[in-house]
Amino acid sequence: MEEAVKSVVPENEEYVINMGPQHPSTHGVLRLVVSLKGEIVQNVQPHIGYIHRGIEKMCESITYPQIIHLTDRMDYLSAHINNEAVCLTVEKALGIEVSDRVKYIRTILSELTRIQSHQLFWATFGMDLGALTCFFYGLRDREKILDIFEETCGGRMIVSYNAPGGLMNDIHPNFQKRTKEFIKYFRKTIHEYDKLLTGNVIFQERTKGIGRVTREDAIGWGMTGPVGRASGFSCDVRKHNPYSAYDRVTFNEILYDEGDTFHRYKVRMDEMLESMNIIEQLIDNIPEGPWTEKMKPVIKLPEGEYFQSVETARGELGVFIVSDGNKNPFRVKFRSPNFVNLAPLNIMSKGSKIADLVAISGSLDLIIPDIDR
Amino acid sequence: MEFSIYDFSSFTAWIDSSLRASMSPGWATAVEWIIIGVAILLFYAVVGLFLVYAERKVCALMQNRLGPNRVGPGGIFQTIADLIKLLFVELVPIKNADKILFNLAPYIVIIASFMAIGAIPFAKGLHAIDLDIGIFYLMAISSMGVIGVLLAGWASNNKYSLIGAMRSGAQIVSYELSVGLALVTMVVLAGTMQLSEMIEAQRWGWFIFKGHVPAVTAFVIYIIAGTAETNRGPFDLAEAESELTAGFHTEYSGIKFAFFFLAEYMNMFIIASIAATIFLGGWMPFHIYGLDGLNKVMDFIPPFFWYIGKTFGVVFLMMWLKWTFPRLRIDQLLNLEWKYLLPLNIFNLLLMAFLVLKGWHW
Amino acid sequence: MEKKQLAAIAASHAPGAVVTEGLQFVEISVEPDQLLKIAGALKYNRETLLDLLVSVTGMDWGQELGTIYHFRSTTFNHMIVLKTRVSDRENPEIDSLCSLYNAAEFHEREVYDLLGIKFRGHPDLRRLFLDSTWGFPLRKDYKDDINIVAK
Amino acid sequence: MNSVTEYFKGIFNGLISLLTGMTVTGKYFFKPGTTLTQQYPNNRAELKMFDKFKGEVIMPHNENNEHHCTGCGICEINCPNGSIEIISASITNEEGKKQRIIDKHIYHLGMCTFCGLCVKTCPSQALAFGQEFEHAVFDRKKLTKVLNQPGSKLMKGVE
Repeated sequence: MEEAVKSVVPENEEYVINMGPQHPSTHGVLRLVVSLKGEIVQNVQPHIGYIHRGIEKMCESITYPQIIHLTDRMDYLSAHINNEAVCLTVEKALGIEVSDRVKYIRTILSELTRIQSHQLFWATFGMDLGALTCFFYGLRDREKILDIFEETCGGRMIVSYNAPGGLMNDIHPNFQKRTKEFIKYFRKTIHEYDKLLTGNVIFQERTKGIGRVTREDAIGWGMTGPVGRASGFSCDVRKHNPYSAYDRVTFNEILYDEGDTFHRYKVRMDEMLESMNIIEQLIDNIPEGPWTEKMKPVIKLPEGEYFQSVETARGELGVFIVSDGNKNPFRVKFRSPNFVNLAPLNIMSKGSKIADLVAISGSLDLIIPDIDR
Repeated sequence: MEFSIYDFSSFTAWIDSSLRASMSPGWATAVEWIIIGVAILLFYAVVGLFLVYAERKVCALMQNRLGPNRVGPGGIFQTIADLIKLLFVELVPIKNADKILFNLAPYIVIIASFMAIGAIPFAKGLHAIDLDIGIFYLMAISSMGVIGVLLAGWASNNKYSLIGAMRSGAQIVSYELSVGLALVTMVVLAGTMQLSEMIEAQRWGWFIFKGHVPAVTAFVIYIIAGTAETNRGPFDLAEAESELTAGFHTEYSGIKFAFFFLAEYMNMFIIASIAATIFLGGWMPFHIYGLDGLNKVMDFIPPFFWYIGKTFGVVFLMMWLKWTFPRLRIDQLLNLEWKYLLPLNIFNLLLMAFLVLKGWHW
Repeated sequence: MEKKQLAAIAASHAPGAVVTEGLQFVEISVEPDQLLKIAGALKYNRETLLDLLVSVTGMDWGQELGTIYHFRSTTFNHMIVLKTRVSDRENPEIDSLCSLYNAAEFHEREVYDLLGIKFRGHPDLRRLFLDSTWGFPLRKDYKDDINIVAK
Repeated sequence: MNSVTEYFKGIFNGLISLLTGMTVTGKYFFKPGTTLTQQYPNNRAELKMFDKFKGEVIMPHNENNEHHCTGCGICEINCPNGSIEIISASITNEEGKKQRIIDKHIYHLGMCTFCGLCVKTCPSQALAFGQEFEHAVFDRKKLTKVLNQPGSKLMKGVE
């Protein structure tokens, strides 16, 4: 922190501004120390840790079912997928195969989570670029998914619906009907998104060719998720290492080669359609079966190391659990996608304008609690 | 004495003559100044407050919201409540700010917009001063506000503010050109710079219809450049919220902020007024030559309402633009001006001159 | 590729390292001074092509500190785990992988921040989340009477 | 010439794309009845939360002021945040045996993260989620609640 303060003194002719930790465009407590030359960004230094809660340390003193509610608080827009990641790791360690019903429900909810996360991305990205109306349209449609969550899981954003071995409780009888209603509704309204923002000439001018990342750079920096796929890096965990019911559905992995801000945006727009396709394949075929496996009251993982990665809305979330045979894990590591995606922000935005920096950091879709953990 | 809402000239003449009858000419002029000043001040306040309310309501409806709805019926008194709050809000003293310029800036901004209102004809005879270079005066005055913006950005000793102010300077200097040329195009058509004469010339057809394609082009350019000149979205780079927090007025609070806020809305109103006056006939009702029945009906609506209606039509258009589009980047903003609007404008001006020369505009 | 096969290939490229077939992935235990060499060999040879660094986990095994690297090959879609241990708790030093993987920069800063393992050759090794007055919270002997409430 | 046509084509296409954007906002402006705002404190009467909504942890009592809680303390163990405290008491029941019963089931709403583990793991289904969501209070102490009502006792037949 001291370094940043020192360089504010204008002896080296750099104009240093602090974006954040309280700034309208950083979506959280991310602090970017930006060195400028006129409007041109010379250097971006991210300072993080404002919402570091030590989740990995906390996990070492609690049991496996209790870890799940902490993962909700990492990437709160992919809360359900985070839960699923921990559950899959624990189930893998215990050698439990959950019923098909659980797998289907988890997949549907994961895809709904992905849609609502991308909707929020669309909303806030539009707002970052100055199109304030997008924010309300995005949240209006997201509200419908949150209602589905609330009815089935009990929570709107922080769902805590998964448990090792299955789910917390069975789905609500209205779940299928509501989900289908939503998809019918959203297939119509998603065209509005394109009309309002995607096709807009100002938007395209602002985003096309900005913050280019090549495929090699994306792999080298470990950028996954929509950010990596926009650069042509095929990194969809759902496709390459399928978990839950992803091996039973057909879907396309959205890939673009340009790797600029516009295509990072476009990947997410296309993924929403793809997610709706996945849900439509599953929603009518949820098999009968138990919604949870019979679990011991105290879950103890056999000694060893377990790694499982899932595809959240922002990229690959890896859960790495080292167990020493106790009811508490010995070490838990979350490989969070946002943390990795933040690192190349400097090279992406060097030489662009301040407005581009906002667009680039918006297109990375960073969730700060997931970076800090 | 007979007054009518269709022609205010007899009313103003009556005030003038009765004042002059009761006191010396010097005093009478002074009293007239005060009356006009107070009237314009009141109008300014009422329109400013209403515009803030209208903007909030318009954007709310576009965004599937209700907008202000708690203070008064439909939230109509919301802005008055906000104003009262802003009056009582603490004026935060800024360390290391240039005190004099910091305090001066809001006044420059508001006085610039205030002066422009004086030259706008609201209705037949309702006109504070009918300069024979009315358009020239309006252009000159309305670009004064940028001095205040630059001062505000520089004096508040804030990096965001400075960037915002510099952006605003570059923006207004460039777009002033387009506004000017678009208006010059219409001056070529009208053959005069006096606003009252321009309106009179639109008795049998507004200029936007009379001038054919060049007039429509000039109108579009004027709206774009005018929006840019008022620092409103999609050209609100000077206060680009997501980039510069609040741009040049980041450090301002309380009534000084309210001045900037009000001035922004009044600038929008002035730009819309000029557009209404020059392109849409000002207070002149809609006439079609030969259709006397229609013309009579149109004449029945008082000119003041015509003026207000047209102005708010243009204001609504500007709000619509703001709440739909993303913001431009600074280099794109300048590109738009110098690569697109300016060449188009010059071409358009030549076209208009050709049109007038040939006499095709009647 | 079968795990057994992969383990054999990995062993041929990692001389002096202990290669085991772990529960999930092939695991290679490396001495700290061999790490950079072996990681480079595994990254660039045609049979393993480990071009994606998935995660770096700092570990405290009680006596020893260490790091666990998860690599993935984007071509073959297999994963290999590299482990390294240092017994010096006072001044643990491990070679940085920043020259091989850009992604290592942030990962290693995180490990340095939370466990105090220094990385030789890291371009910008600063604390990431916490300021310099904190200890290294992920170490097992970390004590904090104010923020950690034992039940 | 080609670049000139492209120049004008660019302007034209740009304007068209801007106008399509304006149709969307314009549609909502001119179409009445698309506002979604819920005027919250006014619509309290018709506002109904979903059955499963996790508002707070409650302990359902029947009409005889009886509950299911045996005071076993499994919820306390399972709570990740320590927001449940069980204070149990020993009584001698009718058969003359010593029995452990619940004295106070203390619930710190301010610490609860609504993970649902207490409700899920309770062996006698004594806990449930309530739909109350207006939890704001002026004093933090009010967030600490005693879930079993005064004078309540264990329902017969629950072990």
